[in-house]
Amino acid sequence: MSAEQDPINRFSLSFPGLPANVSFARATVAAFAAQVDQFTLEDLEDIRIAVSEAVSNAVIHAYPQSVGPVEVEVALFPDRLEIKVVDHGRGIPDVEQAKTPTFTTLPGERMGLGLTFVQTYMDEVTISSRPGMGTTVWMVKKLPGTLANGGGGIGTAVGRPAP
Amino acid sequence: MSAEQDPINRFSLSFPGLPANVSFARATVAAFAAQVDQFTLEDLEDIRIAVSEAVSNAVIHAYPQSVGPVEVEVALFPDRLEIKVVDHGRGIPDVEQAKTPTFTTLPGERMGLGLTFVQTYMDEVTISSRPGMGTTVWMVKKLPGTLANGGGGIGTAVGRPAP
Amino acid sequence: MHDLKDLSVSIEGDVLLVRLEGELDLNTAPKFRAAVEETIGRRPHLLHLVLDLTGVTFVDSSGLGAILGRYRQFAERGGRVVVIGLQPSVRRLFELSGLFRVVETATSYAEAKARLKGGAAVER
Amino acid sequence: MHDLKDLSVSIEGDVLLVRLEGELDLNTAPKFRAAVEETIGRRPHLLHLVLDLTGVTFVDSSGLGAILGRYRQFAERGGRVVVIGLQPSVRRLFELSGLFRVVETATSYAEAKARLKGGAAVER
Ligand SMILES: Nc1ncnc2c1ncn2[C@@H]1O[C@H](COP(=O)(O)OP(=O)(O)O)[C@@H](O)[C@H]1O
Ligand SMILES: Nc1ncnc2c1ncn2[C@@H]1O[C@H](COP(=O)(O)OP(=O)(O)O)[C@@H](O)[C@H]1O
Repeated sequence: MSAEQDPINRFSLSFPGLPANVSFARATVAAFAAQVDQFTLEDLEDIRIAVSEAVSNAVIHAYPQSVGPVEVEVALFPDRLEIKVVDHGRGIPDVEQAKTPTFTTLPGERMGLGLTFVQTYMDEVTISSRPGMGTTVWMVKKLPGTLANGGGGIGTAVGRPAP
Repeated sequence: MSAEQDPINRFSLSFPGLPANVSFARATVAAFAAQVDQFTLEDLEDIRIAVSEAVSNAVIHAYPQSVGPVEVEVALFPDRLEIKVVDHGRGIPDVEQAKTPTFTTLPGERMGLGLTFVQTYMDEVTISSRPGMGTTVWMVKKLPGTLANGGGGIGTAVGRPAP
Repeated sequence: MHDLKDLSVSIEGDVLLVRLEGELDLNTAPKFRAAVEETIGRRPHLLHLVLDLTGVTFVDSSGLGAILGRYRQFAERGGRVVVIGLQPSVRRLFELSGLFRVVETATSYAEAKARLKGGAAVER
Repeated sequence: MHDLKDLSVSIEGDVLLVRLEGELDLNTAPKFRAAVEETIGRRPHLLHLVLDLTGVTFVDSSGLGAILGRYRQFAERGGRVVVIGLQPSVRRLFELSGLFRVVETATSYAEAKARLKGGAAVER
């Protein structure tokens, strides 16, 4: 991964985990991502869904009894858009289990598909969590048509000149 | 001013002062402000212009030779939307002079109307600046039809129960 | 953030028609749920739900969950749920989630009603 | 942030017609300026500018400054600037800034050309 280069552009957003802020968060990330000409409307839709799922999880799972802070950090690189959704809530005891389709700890009307959608719609996803400390969902959407898209591994990154 | 109550909702946004982020910033604030049913389309347009001017100033005046960080903080109260645009740049030596219509230190194609528009389109504006330390433009748009609109002073705030 | 711009409910025989406009997510799903529950609560004759999503531009897993929840409610009464007006991006999500295994689709309200009158559930 | 969605330039006699679409601000004003300068640079016969803002949904003081800058450029050549298609929110800003003191308006391109052919500047 070419994580050490400087991003072309970036932003960070923080807000209280209120249900009304889920649409605000996805609209903000989509407005930022729209600066990337290479993204298709479907890419933007994928990003909207992934952000919506990760932020919804922070709102309902991370802070089940209260309204806690949620942070969204987005960085645009020449070959990819990186999005991080961070909470400081309850944490996930077993991340592998949480990622399983239909697994949910809140049966009712939750489908257990949020993290599945995140993984389906984004190109790379890493979820790190510490019980009692919070959760970070880190996800990447590659820019269509860039060298690194479709499998350029570490070799590609090393070979790329700094911007 | 009823500044001590907790906001109903809020966000803070930070980004590098690139020209492309001016539209991103005003779109984000407008998306947040749109949750307020009482705001008319004209109110939202006023907010968009004021944010655009304050962020543009941070981009071109605060960091004339570089790209520095810009922060936008927005808080929604029952009677008003407060917006703060903060930079850590050059600062303004004489704020009163800067607020004068047509005053500009960058003649070329600047009209010297940015801070004039901010004052025209928002209900309250306070600009604080320290040369070499940065500038904060604090502005308020009152919600139409709220008690405090049109002059409810400290009495109104004291009389209001906590949310 | 007016993400559910409109929600309208109408009744025709044993069919409840709900039209949504805007976005169906964590914030708006409870409004959809409450509107349906309020309407069917004292109307045990309402057997089927037709859900018109023509004006819905965004759905995520919280929105799907609310639709599945309504399916369960109507299934308990022995009824069915038909969705009309699926936008391509929403259709994609329905497919991915497997919601089509329980929720039927039709191209119009007339077709939805004809199906429900016919009484035959689609092949699963 | 595709805030200037389109910019098209056409020439008819001594009139340059520029059509903008999107938002005219700090980020996009330089593109507008560059397009005009590139076009008129080697065409000293271009005397007047008609600026079609029908598709422009947002202008701020940076955008106004870019329009005023073009006015100065054409005034230097002895020409004029006519703006058409002003949306209400943009008109409000023109009024507030006093830009109407130098920039004329017309309701269509035809009217703008007729005015410029007539040769008489509006009363100031
Ligand atoms: N940010 C988070 N904080 C705490 N727990 C989480 C978080 N995100 C997900 N989880 C846990 O992972 C489970 C699966 O999440 P997900 O796939 O999004 O489905 P759902 O939200 O429908 O439960 C959740 O039920 C919850 O227990
Ligand atoms: N954030 C800022 N940092 C430093 N100087 C500023 C800032 N904002 C405004 N100024 C100063 O105030 C002047 C007037 O600002 P304004 O009314 O917005 O007009 P303009 O941007 O067209 O110059 C600017 O020319 C600049 O000298």
